[in-house]
Amino acid sequence: MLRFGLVLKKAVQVIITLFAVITFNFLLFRVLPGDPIRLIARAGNLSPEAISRLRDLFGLDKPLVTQYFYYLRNLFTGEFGMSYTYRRPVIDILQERIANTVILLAAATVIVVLIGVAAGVIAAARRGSKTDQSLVVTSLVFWSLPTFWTGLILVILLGVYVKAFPVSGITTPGASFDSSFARLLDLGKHLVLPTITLAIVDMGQFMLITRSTLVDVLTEDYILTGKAKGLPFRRVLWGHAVPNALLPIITTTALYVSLVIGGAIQVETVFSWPGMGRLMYDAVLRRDYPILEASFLFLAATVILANFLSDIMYMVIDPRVKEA
Amino acid sequence: MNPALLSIKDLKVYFELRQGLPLPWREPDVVKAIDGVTFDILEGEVLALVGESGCGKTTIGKTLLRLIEPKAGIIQYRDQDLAHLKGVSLRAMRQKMQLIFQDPYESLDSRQSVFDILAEPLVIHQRVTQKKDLQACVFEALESTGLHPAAEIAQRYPHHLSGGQRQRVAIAAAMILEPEFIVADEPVSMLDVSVRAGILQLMLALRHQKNLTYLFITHDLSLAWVIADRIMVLYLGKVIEIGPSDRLIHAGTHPYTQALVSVIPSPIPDRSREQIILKGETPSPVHVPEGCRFHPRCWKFQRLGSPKECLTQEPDLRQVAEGHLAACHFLD
Amino acid sequence: MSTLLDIQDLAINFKTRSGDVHAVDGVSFQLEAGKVLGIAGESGCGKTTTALSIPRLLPSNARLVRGHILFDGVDLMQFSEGEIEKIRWKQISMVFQGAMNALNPVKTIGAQIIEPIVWHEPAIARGDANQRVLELLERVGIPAARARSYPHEFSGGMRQRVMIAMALACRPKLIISDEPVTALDVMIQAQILNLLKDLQKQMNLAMIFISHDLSVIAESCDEIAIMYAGKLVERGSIRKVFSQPAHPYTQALIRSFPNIYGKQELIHGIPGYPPNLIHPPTGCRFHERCDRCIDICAQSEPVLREVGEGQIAACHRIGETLP
Amino acid sequence: MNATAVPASRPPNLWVQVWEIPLGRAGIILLGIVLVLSLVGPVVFPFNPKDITSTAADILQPPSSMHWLGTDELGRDVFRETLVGARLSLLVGLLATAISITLGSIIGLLAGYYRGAVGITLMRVTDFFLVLPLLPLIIILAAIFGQSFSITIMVIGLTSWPSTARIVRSQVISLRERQFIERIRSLGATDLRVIAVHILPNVLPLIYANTVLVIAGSILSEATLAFLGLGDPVRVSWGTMLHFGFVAGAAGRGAWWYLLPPGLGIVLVVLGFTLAGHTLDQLLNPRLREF
Repeated sequence: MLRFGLVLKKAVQVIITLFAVITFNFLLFRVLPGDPIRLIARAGNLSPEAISRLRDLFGLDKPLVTQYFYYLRNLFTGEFGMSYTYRRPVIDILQERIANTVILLAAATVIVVLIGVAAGVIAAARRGSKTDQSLVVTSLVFWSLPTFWTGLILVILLGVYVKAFPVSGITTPGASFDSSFARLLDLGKHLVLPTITLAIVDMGQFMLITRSTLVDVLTEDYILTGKAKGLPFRRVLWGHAVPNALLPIITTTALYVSLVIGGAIQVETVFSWPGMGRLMYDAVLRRDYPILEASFLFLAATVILANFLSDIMYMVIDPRVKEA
Repeated sequence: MNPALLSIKDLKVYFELRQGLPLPWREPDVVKAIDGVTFDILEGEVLALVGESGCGKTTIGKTLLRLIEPKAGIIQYRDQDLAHLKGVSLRAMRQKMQLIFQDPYESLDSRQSVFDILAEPLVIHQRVTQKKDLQACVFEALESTGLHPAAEIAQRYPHHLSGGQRQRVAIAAAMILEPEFIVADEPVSMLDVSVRAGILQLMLALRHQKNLTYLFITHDLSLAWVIADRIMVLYLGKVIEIGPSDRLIHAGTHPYTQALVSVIPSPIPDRSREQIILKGETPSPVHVPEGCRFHPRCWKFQRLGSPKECLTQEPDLRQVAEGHLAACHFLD
Repeated sequence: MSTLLDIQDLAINFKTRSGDVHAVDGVSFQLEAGKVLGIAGESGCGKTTTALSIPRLLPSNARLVRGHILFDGVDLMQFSEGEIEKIRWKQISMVFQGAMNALNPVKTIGAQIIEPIVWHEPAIARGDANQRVLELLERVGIPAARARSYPHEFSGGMRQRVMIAMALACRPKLIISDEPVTALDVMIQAQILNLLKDLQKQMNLAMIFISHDLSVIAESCDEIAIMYAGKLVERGSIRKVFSQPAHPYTQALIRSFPNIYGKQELIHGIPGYPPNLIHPPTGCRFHERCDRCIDICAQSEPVLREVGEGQIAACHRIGETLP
Repeated sequence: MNATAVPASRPPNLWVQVWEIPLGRAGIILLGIVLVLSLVGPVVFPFNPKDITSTAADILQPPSSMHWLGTDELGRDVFRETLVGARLSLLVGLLATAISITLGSIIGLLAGYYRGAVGITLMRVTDFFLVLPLLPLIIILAAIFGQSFSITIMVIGLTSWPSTARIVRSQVISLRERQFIERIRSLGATDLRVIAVHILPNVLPLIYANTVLVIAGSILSEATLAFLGLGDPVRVSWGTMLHFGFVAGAAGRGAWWYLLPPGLGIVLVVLGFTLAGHTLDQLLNPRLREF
């Protein structure tokens, strides 16, 4: 069912795209703003020895093409340079932060996909009803919310006035836990508000896409065939319509990864969640370019791989895929 | 017999199918849509091109109008070779040849009024410069295709018209440049049966008034029989039989033609007629069978005990009677 | 012979933005078990609406104005949704136009054929159901191994065979075929028509066969009903209606098809265009396009009258001697 | 259908159709209110950014008869600040959209119409920018090029075009396969004529709908950028208000009056555009239309 040639073709495209991103990133940080040394090894925080070591590592006194090959070599050895603010290798800092972001995004994604798709199916199945209309309006309102502001309002409502959940960080500072369960519970409490924020803002899109795809699918002839077979509507809906609507939903999920990364930056900023997003925010404020550069590359690669995965899933689910 | 308006010699149209990685050592699959056809279209005649879907009939029509690029062959139009025309001379030739499409819901721009649809060819070729003349031309074209009152119809948009009216507008737009040669690609198959006759009558009347030549593409042999002077039958990108229409229907010699004619449904029910039902379906034009391309489905081939010629040798068109040719090793 | 289906005075409207479309208005006919009835007419004449109304599959903007549909003596219009679901496919199945879309593109054809079997016969063993799917495929000329293929892997003609196998899955009493050979090439069309005819005889099925193509109906049905603008205008045996058509519309429609066994002349048409069914014409709905129209035709609606043995037609001028 | 009974007319104006649908009407009304407030508001209630107090008693004060929506971290009137902030948010949204839509439409038209090297190259470039995560990209560009009003506009405009280009491209690809385009080409029309007279008018409604949605997105992007500290520090927009509010710890101190008004402003404007855009989208996709 899965055609090897097609997967290979997609994989080649992904590799080309990755190289394009790497090159784009390289040029952006080296050619455009003028003095590369100012950006790569901004003086002030670093010792002269450290600067000259970076200069050698990135070949900063060599021509641009040579620099590019140095850059590629460094990437493959995991060398992203030094952070100005933390004075540590960027790769180490990223490694500490990634897990925290993944936890947050995973929690939010599960909620977004499950509730968003379910709401979309309900709305499409009762198209034109009061339920449908209120779901559509709710989704459009959710879609219009700025993520960071939603976070701020939740902080005020549930954090400050109600004091239901902690509003900052990933663990209670200075707390000691008797068991790993207590530690998990503490993490869970900290997760609630950031997750709700992300879920609210991104759920609308899923619901709307699911709904419009399904409304489209429900006009197809094979839906009539299903009804003619004597199947009750819910069987036609879940057995025939939803499997066909899944395909666009998978594509949406890949686009959603790009969106949710943007959301993570905002949410982590608001809730001081020590992940990649908060790292980027801090790096922006301090103009810590090595961190920004590496984070951007990492996030772009994540989105590209997510797209690749969705393409593969599409091929698995849709028997019709022949040509990419 | 009239002289030929178009002479087509060994015309080939191939399409490449691309799948997977474009690796240099991998030969792309080639669809041989038109695989070497030779025929004439005589001045003033209606030549019907019939065959099943995928036989290449629409491709021939569009290639003659240079909407599809031929891979090889000559398209001689009077004394010019259309296959190699370019630029200005091609644009000039386009005025002499027009296309009428199958689907009148699709072939008109829904954002243009009928007036704009009809005026556009004149504007493109700068035939008319005065606004008043433009209006006169458009109204005349509408009247001549039976769309009255012209002034009112001209203001309408296609969605205000019925299928038959739209097809009349499409015909008027094709006629407004006073062409000589028309390719009509299934012009009535999307229309309700009761309005088909009107469109066909209009096309035939215009043929006499304006001395037109038609290539009439259809899947319907019985329709070809009533409208065309000659019928040409295609199978998998090859001409397998060509001849005067009544002869072809009632005295067709190629086993494929005979089978097609035998299954034409008739509005006068007669269950005693014998049908020749071919097994299976037309093979893909990517993998054309060796020898005679029809042999895997040929009833005569089976009846004659699989003769070797059919397996190894592609039959050429041979004369059966005056103006009647067929490509089979075992003609009656 | 017993009457399997008895449609009485059926009238159906569609709600649209521009007003109610009177799609079917006062249609009645009967179908005996084991017989094939053809319904013919141009697009918009109400033939598909009539057919879909039998298993109550009309879209939600359709409204039954009046009428009864008696199937095996019981009125389907009185059934609840749950009751009608038990009738669908088990008793009345359908063959839709063979285009891609009537089959679900992401399910194998085997899965689609077995679906109604296990749904309507929950007691059946899985192995028996599978066995039946393979027999059905064999019966319509598809190798059993292809049960695991998807619809897009079949040609148009093969998909139509799948559709037919599916329609037979629950051994229904009535099959409604809506334009089953439209958009197929003549040779494939002949193959499918023969297959349908053979199966109908072998299994003694009753069938409603809808087509815009009179020639196809002439070749495959016992009786024919001709519809125009939501009205039944003529009904009778194939032989009678085609040899002595009584209604001017029937006559004109027959002349609209070329007949290679007759005279080689250009087909005749009908002047004008089918009417708008939001505001249907007064009197006889065909009078504006009829070459035999007289004053009364625009004023009063003709009723169906017997014109010959088992042949009825609705025209004011029946009985007059033809000029 | 009897053709003479139908009046000859173009299909009704798209905006009239949007107005006839409740959701669309709500969107247009919302936008009208915000537009009037942003234009008239600051004239009636002028805001002076330099009106800073140093007394702690005036900082982050809750609403009172003096300050209807309280004061900000510098003791300025939040109500007046919100009114004037609307102007910048709207302006950035509109100008960035102008860049984005122009670029996206042109690239989409060319990429869809020309199938050869031009089309493929443009398509690859579009797809490339489409997979880059938008917010990180905007952040990086703003961080590199600096913080100013015009850079914000450029950055948002130059990063948000790919979605428009892709939508336009796929529409053009399906259009150019349509028979009426083939018919026009067979008449001998030039590419320019085919694109300008036949393709463009047919994709224009789609571009309208997309424009409305892109404005909503641009306003959100501007607010987010400003919130993250990458806005123009000398001008007041809703985003910068929220930034300074956040940095000053307004949330932790429960100063809802400082965070609510600019945020609600954003939500209302974006919702207005989203409702209108969603309605347009529904109108243009006939399969989603209610009968």
